[in-house]
Amino acid sequence: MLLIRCPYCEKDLPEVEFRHAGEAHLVRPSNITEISDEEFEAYFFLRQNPKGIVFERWRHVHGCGRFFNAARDTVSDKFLTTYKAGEPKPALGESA
Amino acid sequence: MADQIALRRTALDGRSVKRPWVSVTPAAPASRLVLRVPAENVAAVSAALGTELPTKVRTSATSGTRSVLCIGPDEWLVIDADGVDLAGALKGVEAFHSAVDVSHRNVGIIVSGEGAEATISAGCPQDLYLPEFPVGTCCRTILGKSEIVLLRTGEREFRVECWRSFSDYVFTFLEEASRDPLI
Amino acid sequence: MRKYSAFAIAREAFRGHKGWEQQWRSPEPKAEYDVVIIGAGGHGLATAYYLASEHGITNVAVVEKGWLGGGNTGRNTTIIRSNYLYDESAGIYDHAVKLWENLSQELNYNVMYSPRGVMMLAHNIHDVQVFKRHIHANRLNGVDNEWLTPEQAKEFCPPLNIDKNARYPVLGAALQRRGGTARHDAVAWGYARAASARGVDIIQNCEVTGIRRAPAGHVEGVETTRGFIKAKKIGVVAAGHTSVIMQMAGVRVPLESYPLQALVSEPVKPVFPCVVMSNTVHAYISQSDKGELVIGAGTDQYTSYSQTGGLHILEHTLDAICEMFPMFTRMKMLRSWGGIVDVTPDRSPILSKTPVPGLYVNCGWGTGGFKATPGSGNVFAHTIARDEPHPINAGFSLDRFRTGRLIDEAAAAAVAH
Amino acid sequence: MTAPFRIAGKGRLGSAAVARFTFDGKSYAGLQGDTLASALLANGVHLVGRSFKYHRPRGFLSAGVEEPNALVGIERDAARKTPNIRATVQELYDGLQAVSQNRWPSLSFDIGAVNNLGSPFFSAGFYYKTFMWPKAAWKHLYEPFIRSAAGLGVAPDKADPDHYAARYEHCDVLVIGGGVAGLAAALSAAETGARVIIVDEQATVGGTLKAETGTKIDGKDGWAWAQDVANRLAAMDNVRVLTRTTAFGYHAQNMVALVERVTEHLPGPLPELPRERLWQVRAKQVVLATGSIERHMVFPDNDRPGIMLASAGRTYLNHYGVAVGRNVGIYTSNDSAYYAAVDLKKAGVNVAAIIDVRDNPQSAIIDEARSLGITIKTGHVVAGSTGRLRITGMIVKPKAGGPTQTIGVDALLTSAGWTPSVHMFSQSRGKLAYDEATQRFLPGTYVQACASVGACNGTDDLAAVLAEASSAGLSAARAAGVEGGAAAATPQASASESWTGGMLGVPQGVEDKKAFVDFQNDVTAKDIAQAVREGMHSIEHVKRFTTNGMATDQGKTSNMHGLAIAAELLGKPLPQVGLTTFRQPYTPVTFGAIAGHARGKLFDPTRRTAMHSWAEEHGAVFEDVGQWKRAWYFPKAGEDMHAAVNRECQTVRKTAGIFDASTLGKIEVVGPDAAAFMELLYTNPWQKLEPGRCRYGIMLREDGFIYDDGVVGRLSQDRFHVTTTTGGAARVLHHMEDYLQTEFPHLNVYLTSISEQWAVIAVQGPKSRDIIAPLVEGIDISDEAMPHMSVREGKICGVPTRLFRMSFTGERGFEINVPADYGRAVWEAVWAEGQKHGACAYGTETMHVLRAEKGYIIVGQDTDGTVTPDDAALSWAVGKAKKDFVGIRGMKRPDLVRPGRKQLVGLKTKNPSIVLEEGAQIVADPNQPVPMKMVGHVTSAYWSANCGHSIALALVEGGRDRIGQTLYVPMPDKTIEVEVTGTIFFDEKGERLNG
Repeated sequence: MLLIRCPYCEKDLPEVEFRHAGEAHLVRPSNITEISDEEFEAYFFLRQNPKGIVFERWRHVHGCGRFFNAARDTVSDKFLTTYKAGEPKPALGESA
Repeated sequence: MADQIALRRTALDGRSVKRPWVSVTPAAPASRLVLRVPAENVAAVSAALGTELPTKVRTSATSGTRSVLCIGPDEWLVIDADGVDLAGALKGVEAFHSAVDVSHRNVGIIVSGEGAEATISAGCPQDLYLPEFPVGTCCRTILGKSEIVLLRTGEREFRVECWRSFSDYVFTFLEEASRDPLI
Repeated sequence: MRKYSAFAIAREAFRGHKGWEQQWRSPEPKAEYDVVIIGAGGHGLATAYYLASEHGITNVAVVEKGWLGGGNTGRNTTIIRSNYLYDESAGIYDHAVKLWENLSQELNYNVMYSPRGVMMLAHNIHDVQVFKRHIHANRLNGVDNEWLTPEQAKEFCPPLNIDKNARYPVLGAALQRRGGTARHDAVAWGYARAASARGVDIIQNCEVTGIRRAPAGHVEGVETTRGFIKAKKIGVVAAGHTSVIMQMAGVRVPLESYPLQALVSEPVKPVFPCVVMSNTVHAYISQSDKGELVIGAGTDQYTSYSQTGGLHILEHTLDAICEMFPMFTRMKMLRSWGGIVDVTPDRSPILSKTPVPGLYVNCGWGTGGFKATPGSGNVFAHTIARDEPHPINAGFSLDRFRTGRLIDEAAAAAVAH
Repeated sequence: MTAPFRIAGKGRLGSAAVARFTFDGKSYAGLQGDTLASALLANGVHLVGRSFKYHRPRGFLSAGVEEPNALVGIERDAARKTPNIRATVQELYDGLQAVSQNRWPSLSFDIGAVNNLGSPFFSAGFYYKTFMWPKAAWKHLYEPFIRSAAGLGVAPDKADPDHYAARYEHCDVLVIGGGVAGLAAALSAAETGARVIIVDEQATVGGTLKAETGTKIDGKDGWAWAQDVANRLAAMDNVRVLTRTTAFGYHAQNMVALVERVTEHLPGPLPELPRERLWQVRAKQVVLATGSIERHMVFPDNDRPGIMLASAGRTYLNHYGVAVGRNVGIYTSNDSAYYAAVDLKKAGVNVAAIIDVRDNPQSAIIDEARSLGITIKTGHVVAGSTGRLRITGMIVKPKAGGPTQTIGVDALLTSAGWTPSVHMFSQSRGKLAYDEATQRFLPGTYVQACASVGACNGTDDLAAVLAEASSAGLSAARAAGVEGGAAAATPQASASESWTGGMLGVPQGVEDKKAFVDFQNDVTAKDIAQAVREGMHSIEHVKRFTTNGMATDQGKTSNMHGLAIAAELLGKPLPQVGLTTFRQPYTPVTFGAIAGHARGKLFDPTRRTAMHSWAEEHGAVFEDVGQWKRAWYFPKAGEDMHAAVNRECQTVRKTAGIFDASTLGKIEVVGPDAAAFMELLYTNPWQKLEPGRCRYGIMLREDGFIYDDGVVGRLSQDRFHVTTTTGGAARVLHHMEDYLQTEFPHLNVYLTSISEQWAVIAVQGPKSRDIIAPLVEGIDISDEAMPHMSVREGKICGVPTRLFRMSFTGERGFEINVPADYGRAVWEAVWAEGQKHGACAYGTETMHVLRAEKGYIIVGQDTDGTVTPDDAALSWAVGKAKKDFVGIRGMKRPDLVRPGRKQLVGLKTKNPSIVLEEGAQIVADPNQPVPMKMVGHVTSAYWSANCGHSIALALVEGGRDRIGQTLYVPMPDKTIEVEVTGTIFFDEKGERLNG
C-alpha cells in the first residue's frame, strides 16, 4: 500500500484513501464539439503510459475529497512530488 | 393531518459492546450539517453559525454540544448533539456556500477505553498514536471496507461517524476487532 | 529437432539424460531479418513459429530484453476459455482454443492443455442476465457454454460454498467445459523450440532501444543493446512495455500498464477439479498439477512497471477465496508475484497494422492474454506476412478508438440499477 | 520416563513439564518448550516424511523455518486440520496430534516409493516430452495420474472455525530479527525514546544463540543476555516485542507485513484469541537483522533420515538437550560444523569422523576437535550414504579420488557454509552485490529507508555485529526524527564463536547420482545439469524447468546450490547467471490471516434501508443489488414468486402499491451555478426548469455512451436534488466531482451526497394521492397545484419531507423522501393508510415489470456501456440547442451515428404465454447454420399480468425500422417467433399518470 502525500491535507496518508484518476494535465478542449475524430481519440484514449516519471491525477476520495496531481516513478512507484490541481507541472531535476 | 409525529428509529438501536479494555456504543442522535464554503466566505458563515470554522484540514473545534470538523480545504462536518436546526441558522447568509442537512445520513459510534486506539487500528490504516493524532484531530478515512469520519474526542476516546447503511458493518467490525485481548 | 517421446525418455534414462539437445539455439543476431518480433513471450514466440510454419517466413528474429517467457507468460494463472460475448472476441479466443486442443502434438511439446472446465459464478440477478446473454450468444456462435444451477455447480466443484445465506450466494454458473488451463512455461518453451528448429533466431538479453525508420516512414530495423538489426517488418509483442516500444517509433497507443498479482498456495492433494472465476467477489482459482492452488488477484489502481503490488490487493483476493471456499482458510500462501498488464480502453486487445508501414502491434491483452496465445500468434503472423489482418483479428484494429467501434466486453457486463 | 535421546543436564528446557503427543497415532512424550522435531528426535524418530516426486524417506534437515523435509499435518479436531506444518517450527503442546504426509499406506511402507525405481525416467521436465499420445489420454489418463501424485498434505475439508485478527501499526524503527544483531539494534533505538517494534519468528528471541554455548555478551551467557534484553525492551512503553511473528512481506514505502501466530502453540483454541494476527507496519526506518541460513552438502544420497545440518544438530543438543544420534558423522566445507562435533563429543556422543573437503584447514576449533580425539579427514568427500529409513553409514573417499571407505554412523551433520538471509532486503527492491571473497550475495544498493546488520549483512564477528547493530539502531532512530535519549552503550562481546564462511559445498562429480539440491521437490545436481544442457541458461529457466527452490521452503537451502552448479556448468561467474527473485512471503502465510476480519458478515458491508426490518417482518424475499439488500417481492402464504409478482403488479395498477426506493443515489447540487453545472453534466437542458419541477436526466461519459439516469428536482434557483441509479451512486458523484474540480472549477457549485439522509417511499397507483393525503402537511397535492414531475418541501407525519410527484410505473405516483430515521415510521403510516385502499407493498421485481410495461429503461439492464441516447430512444432528452455537455462530441463519432446500430424496441412473442429469457439472442433467419448472425438480444422480459401477455425489451440492429417485422429467438429446445414492437405495452398515451 503506497503512502501518498495529499497536498491539501499536507500529510502522508495510506493509498486506500485515494483513487487513481489517470494521466494528469489532459485538458478537455473548450471547443470539444469542433475537434476532429483524431483529436477526440487523442484526448480521450491515447496515453503516455511512461516507464519512468508519470504525471498523474489522484483523488483523496476517502479523505478531503480533492483531486490533485502527482509525479511518480512508475518503475519504483516512488512519488517525487504531489501538487494541487490547477498548478503547473513542476520542473523535476533529472527527467520528465 | 397526521395524528402524531413519526417515531425516530436509529440504525443501531440497542447495540452496545462493553469489555474491560474498550466499549463500543452508538452515539446519541445529533444534528449534522455538511458545509462547503470557499475561503473568502468562511468568516461570514462562521458568524451566522455562531461557531468559528477551523481552517486547517484535519482539525476540529468543539464547544458545548457542538463539534465542527474541517474535513477538506472547503468542507466541514458540523455535529451538534443538541438537535438544533443548523441549516436554518444559515438561511440568511448571502455569501456563496452550501449547507446540506445530513443529520440522518450519518451514524455516530463512540469507541472508548484503553483499547480504543487499537480497536480502530484493526481496520484504519492511519497512525492513531496520540502524538501523531492528538485530541481534536479529525479526518475522513477507511475502516475495513467502509468509509468513516474519525474524530478523537479524548486520549482514549474516538467518535466514528459513518453512513447509516454502513453502520451495521462498522459497528460489527469494531465489535469483532475489540474481541482481541491484545487490545 | 530431435523428437520427444516416451521412447526418447527411455533412451535417455539409460545414459543419464546426457543426450538431450538444447531446446532452442542461442545465436548471435544476424545483420538483417525479414521480420523482427520484439518480445519473446508466448504471443511473440507463437507469432514467429506461425510465420515460419504457415507463411514460410523463416528469416525471423525474436528479440527479448530478458529471458524468454519471463514476462506475463510465466506469471499468469493460465486460464483458458473462449466464452466471450462479442463475435470478434468469441472468434479469436475460440480460434485459440481449437489450436490449444492440438498444440502439444503440433509442437511435439506437452503444454499440458487441460480442459477441466471453467466455471464462472453468478451472485446476483444482474450476473445471471449477463451470463445468460453470453451463453445464448456463445451457443449461436458454436462456442460451448452452459448454465448450471447452484447444486450442479457444487457437484462440478465440491469445495464451493453454495449456502444461500452467504453474503453473495451463488445463483448459478456458466460452465465452459472446453475451458481449462495449460502449463505456461511449456507454452513458451514449446513455441521457442519449434520456432528455433524452423530457423527462427531467439535472441535473449537483447533490449530494443530504438526503432529506425526511413525518411518515407517505413521501418528499417531495431536498435538494440546488441547492436542494430535491420528488419523489413517489425512486430511489437511487448505486453506491458508496448507503450515504451511504440513511443520509439513515434506512435502513441491507447494503453495503460497496471500491476497484476497472483499467488499460489502450498501444494496439497487434489481437491479442486476445475477453474472457478467470480467477477463479482473477485476470486479466480484452480489447482495446478503440482497441487498448488493457483489464485489470481486484481490489478492495483495505478499504472506501474514495478512488477509488484500492494498487500491490500491480496487481502481482497484471499477474503473472497475464504468466502467462496471456507475450507481453504487454513491453507497457506506460498508465493505471490506481480506482472505488468497492458490495458486498452475497451479491455480488448489490439492486433493491427499501425500508421507506420512495416510496423505491427499485438498488445492490450490485459489480464487475459495467456488463453489467446496460439490464436493471437497465428492471426498476427498472418497480419505481418500478408500486410493485412486475418478476418479473425480485423475488428481488433488500432483505428477503432477513432471510429468508436469498440469491442467492450466489460461494458457489456455493466452494473447499475 | 526420559526419552532415549534426551541427555540429562543438556539443553535449556530444564525440568519442563511433560507434553504428550502422537505422531501417526503412536504416543510419545516430550517437554514443554520442545518443537515437534526435537520431541520426536528425543524419542529417536527420524523418519517423518516422504519426498514429493520420488517418495524417498525423509527426516529432519534443520531446526528452523528453512526445513524442506519434515512437513506434517497437525489435527486439533475435525475442522482444525492444517497440512504442511514444519515439525521443526511447531511448538509442542500437550495433546498435539501430528500425522505424516504423502505416503500410503504408511510412512515406512509407501507404495509411491516405486517412483524412486522409475526415477531415471522422471528426469527434470520429463513431462514436457511425453504423455502426448494419444491426444485424449492427457486429459483422461496421464493428467489424472500425475495429479493424484501431486501435493503433499491434505487440504482441510471443513470451514475454519478459528478467527484471525488484524492491526495497522506505525513506528519509527522496525527491527526484523531478534538475534544478537536485532536485539542490539532495537536496544539502541529504543533508548532514544523512538517507537520501536522488534519481531522474531521463533517462540523466544536469541537467533543462532540457541545453538551456541560459548558466546558471552556483557559478561553473560549469550542466550541469557538475549532474554534479558528482550525483557528490558518489553518493559519499555515505546517498544513492542513480537515473538512467533514473521515479517513476510516488504512493500513500497516501508510497509512491512508481519504475521503473528497466537494460538498454534497452545493446547486448546481459546474462543477469544485469534489464531493468527496480521500486522501491517508502516515504519519510518527498518533494520534488517535476519541472520543467515546454513546450507547442506550436496553429495549422492544426501537425503536419508539422519542427515542434517550441523547447526540443527547443535541446536537440538544445546537448546533441547537432544542428541540426534549416538554415533554421528560430520561432513563440512567450513569451520562451523566443528562446533557441533565438539559439543556432541563433550556431551558424550561419539563422533565417528569429521570429513572436511578442504585440504588443510586451520583454526582453533579444529584444533580443539582434534584434541578431543575426533578423527578428521581433510581433503575428503562423502560420496554417498547407506541405509534406507535411516542413515547407517557414510561413504568416504579422498577428494582427488581413491578408495572409498564406509564409516558407520546413525546421523550425519553437514555444513556447506551460510547464506545471508537477504530475502527481506530483496523484497524491499534493494540490489544485491556478490562478495567474491566470501562467496555470498550481500545487500548492495538500498532503495528504501532500511539498513542491514549482522549475519544478513555479511558481518560475522560478534563484536563487529554488536557495534554495527547498535550504531544502526541509533542511526535509524535519528533518521526517523527522534532526537531524545543518549546513545546506549554498545554491548560487549566477552567471548564468541567465529568461523570462516565460503565454500559452496558441491564437490565435483555429483551429477551422476541422486545428490539432492532441493529436497522437497527432489531436485538433484543432475537435474540442474540437464536443464543447462537443454538450453536453460537463465537461472529463472533452470528454476522453472527443474522446480528447484519452488517448494514450501522457497529454496532457503537450495537456491545457492542450484545457482552454483548452473554457473559452473555455464562457465560463468555466479552473479552473471543471476539470482531468482525473492518473492513474498518469506515463509508461507495462512490465507485466513491475510483475509483477517473480512470473513462472513464482515466479508463485505451489507447495506440495508431504514425500512428493511419492516420488509423482513412482512415476509419479503431480498435480492442483492451491489452491497444493498433490496426487497424483491412480498409473497403471501402459498404464493410463489410468479403469483406474488402478478398480484403486486395488478394491485398497483388497480389501487396502489408502496415501494422502498431508498437505495437510489441522491446528490444535492447547490450554488448559483448549479443549473450551469447540470447543463454540462447531463444531456438535458436545465436552465429553464422552474423551481418545484422535476426532469428525467441522462448522464453520458465523454465517449457518448449512457452512464446513468435519474429524476432531478429543482428545489430552488440554486439547489437541485439529483437522483442516480442504486449502483451508480458513488461513481456518479465521483464523476461529477471530477468535472467540477478539474474541468469546470470556475463554477460556484458544491455537491453533497444525501443518498442516506433520505429514506424514500414510493406510493404508486390510482389511489396514491388518497393514501398520502391524510399524512401530508403544508403541501397542496392536487393535480393543479402539484402536477406530474414536481417536487415540494413540507411535512409528512410531522417530519420534514421532500415530496416528489413522479412515476416509474406509469401510474399517478409520489416519492416521499423523509429523514432516514423516520423512514420506518412514515412507511408504517403510509402502509396503514394504504391498507384502507387495498394497496400492497411491492418489491423490485414488480417495479421492473411495471416500468417495462411502460417502456422505461433500467440503465445497466436495457443499456450496457455501449448504448447511446439515440440507441435507447432517448434522443428527446438531449438538448438540441446545447453548445456543450459531457459526451456531446463522443456521441458524434462515426460508429455511434452509423445506420444499423442496435436500438431499443419492444418484442411480443407470437405465442403470448411464452416469456423470453433475458439475455436470449435474436436472429432474422432461424434456419441459418451456426455460427448464426445475431441481430440483437433480449434485455428485459416478463409476464405482464396487466397486459395479459408476455412483454420484452430488446436491443436490435436497426430495430426501429423493423417494427412490425417477425424475428426469431433460437433457444436450445425451440425457436420462438417474436414481433418487433414499440417499447410501450401499457397505456400508450400516458393517461394514467393523472388517472
